[in-house]
Amino acid sequence: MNFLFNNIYYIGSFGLIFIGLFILMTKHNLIKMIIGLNIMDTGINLLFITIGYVRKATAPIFSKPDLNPQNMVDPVVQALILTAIVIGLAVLAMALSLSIRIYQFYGTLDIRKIKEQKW
Amino acid sequence: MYFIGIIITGIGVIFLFLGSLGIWRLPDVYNRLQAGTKCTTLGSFFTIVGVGIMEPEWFWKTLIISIFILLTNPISNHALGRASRKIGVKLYDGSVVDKSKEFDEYRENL
Amino acid sequence: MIFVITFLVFVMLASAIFACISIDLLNAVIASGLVSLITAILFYTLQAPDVAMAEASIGAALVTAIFVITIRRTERKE
Amino acid sequence: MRKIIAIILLFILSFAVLSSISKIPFGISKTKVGKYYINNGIEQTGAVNIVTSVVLNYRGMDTLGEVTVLFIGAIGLMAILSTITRKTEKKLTPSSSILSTGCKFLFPFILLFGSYIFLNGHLSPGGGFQGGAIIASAFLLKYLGCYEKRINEKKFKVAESLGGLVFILIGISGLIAGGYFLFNFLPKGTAGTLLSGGIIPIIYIAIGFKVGAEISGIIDNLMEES
Amino acid sequence: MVKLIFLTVISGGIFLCFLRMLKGPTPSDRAVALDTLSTVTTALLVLLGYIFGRKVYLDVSLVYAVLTFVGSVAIARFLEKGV
Repeated sequence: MNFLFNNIYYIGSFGLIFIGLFILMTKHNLIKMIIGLNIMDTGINLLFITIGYVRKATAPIFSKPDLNPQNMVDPVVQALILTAIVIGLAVLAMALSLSIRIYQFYGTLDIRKIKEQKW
Repeated sequence: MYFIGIIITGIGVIFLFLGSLGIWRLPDVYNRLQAGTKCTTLGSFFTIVGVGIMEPEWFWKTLIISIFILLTNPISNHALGRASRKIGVKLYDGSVVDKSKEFDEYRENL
Repeated sequence: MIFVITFLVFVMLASAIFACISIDLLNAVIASGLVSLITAILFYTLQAPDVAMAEASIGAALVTAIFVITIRRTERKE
Repeated sequence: MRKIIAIILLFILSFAVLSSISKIPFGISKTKVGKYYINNGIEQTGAVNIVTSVVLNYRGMDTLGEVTVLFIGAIGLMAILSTITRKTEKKLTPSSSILSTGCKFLFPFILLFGSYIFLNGHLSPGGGFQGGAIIASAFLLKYLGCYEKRINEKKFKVAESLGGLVFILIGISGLIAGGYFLFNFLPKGTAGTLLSGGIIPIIYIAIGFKVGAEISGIIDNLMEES
Repeated sequence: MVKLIFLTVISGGIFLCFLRMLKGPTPSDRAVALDTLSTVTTALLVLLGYIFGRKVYLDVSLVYAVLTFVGSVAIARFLEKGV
């Protein structure tokens, strides 16, 4: 029980990453695979923020005077993930537009039925 | 001031829980929409304003949040109800009145 | 506090699994919206309000809308 | 069969990853560079929000690259969708009057809220990326509610290019004034007020316009061309 | 102490909505559950901000209050074939 409470954020982020990988490995539908990619993206963001967390600390915003600078979480990780989320949206939109194009060309979204994909 | 805030927040939290209970217990989509709109709008209004009363410095910002909830929540629920009416989700068997169907018939006979 | 966080993590994982097993793609999109919603709460409890705001403003509206538009242009069943 | 192989692979992978990640402790401050930014951030940049000063000042080059990636993504989406031949016109259900009135009423408020978010980026959580996403959501709401209204694509492209141009021009003028790219050459002001932080608010306004215009362009392409 | 009781009750609400999201026979039920859940979440975020004691955190719940209905409207317009 104690182990569970200490590592609950790690369990959540790795659970999301592995569920996303499982969807990517076993499903045949393109949109389902992109949903898996989205879930995996969220899990990786959660993992990074978890690594930057400091216990009993607060956010690095000096909005009121009585804040202790020794007692703050890591700002570098948050800055990295902030940009990664927006990039994730652009990549997602581009992948979905590719799947629309594939559907219009082949008439299906099942990757087993697309002939040129077998190599 | 603190105790007034605690009481108002408690009322709001109870309303939120009752709304969620309605989502789980009621029989069809339209009944669930009743619980999901009215109960949770009132509940979140009380909860957020109660937090603002507990901490008087936050009051105006919490009031803005609750006003936005009052504006946006009915719109989305109306859109969901209309959409499920249009795609023909069935009513609960025990329901006694169907005003929307009556209105459609009235408009056809016009 | 820690009990609530544990509970939220398990709800998040369960909805991710539901997104994996559902046949109808619209259900999967709704479940992934729920995953994004709860992840924003977890970012908030990890003291990262900037990231929580980005996840809320992107995951709540834009990702759902983009998926829904794509499903309308293609087909809905898996 | 496929699922069994996938599950076995996942178990092997999870064992490897967990054995490597278990060395990382949870809840302890790990990096020295984060401490340095927290201790010296307000004096060196003038912004109260340290995340903002990391995004725009210490690591401003990364943000420029990130904005470029976003731009390339939008361009690629436009190129892919422009090759689609339009089929017969689909018949769309018009929205109800409650929805369209509500969207018309809420649209200016959401725009105002987005600009509040990216103007106050150096004082409170928020910034150009979040504000841009909120503005794009306002345009998405307009598309969902009142279908006949379209955005003016030419003006959006002008806004997007101006955003990128302002970013690079400020960086180059920092190069001229102080010796390196994105040097904070404007006066820093007193920390905690709106007019503080030197170049940070200006770049965040530029990024807000650029991200908002790009994501609106993505939604417009997805809605219209296919 | 009182705040922790409030958090627990709201978590119970989240759990009930989540069960409806898993069970709901039609997609409309799930969408209604998601919409209710986002409203409950906004209240939860305000309570958490009070527990952490920072005023600047309220901006996040403001984003939630303004933006989560856009996703619900998108799903509704998809269901009535309007997108």
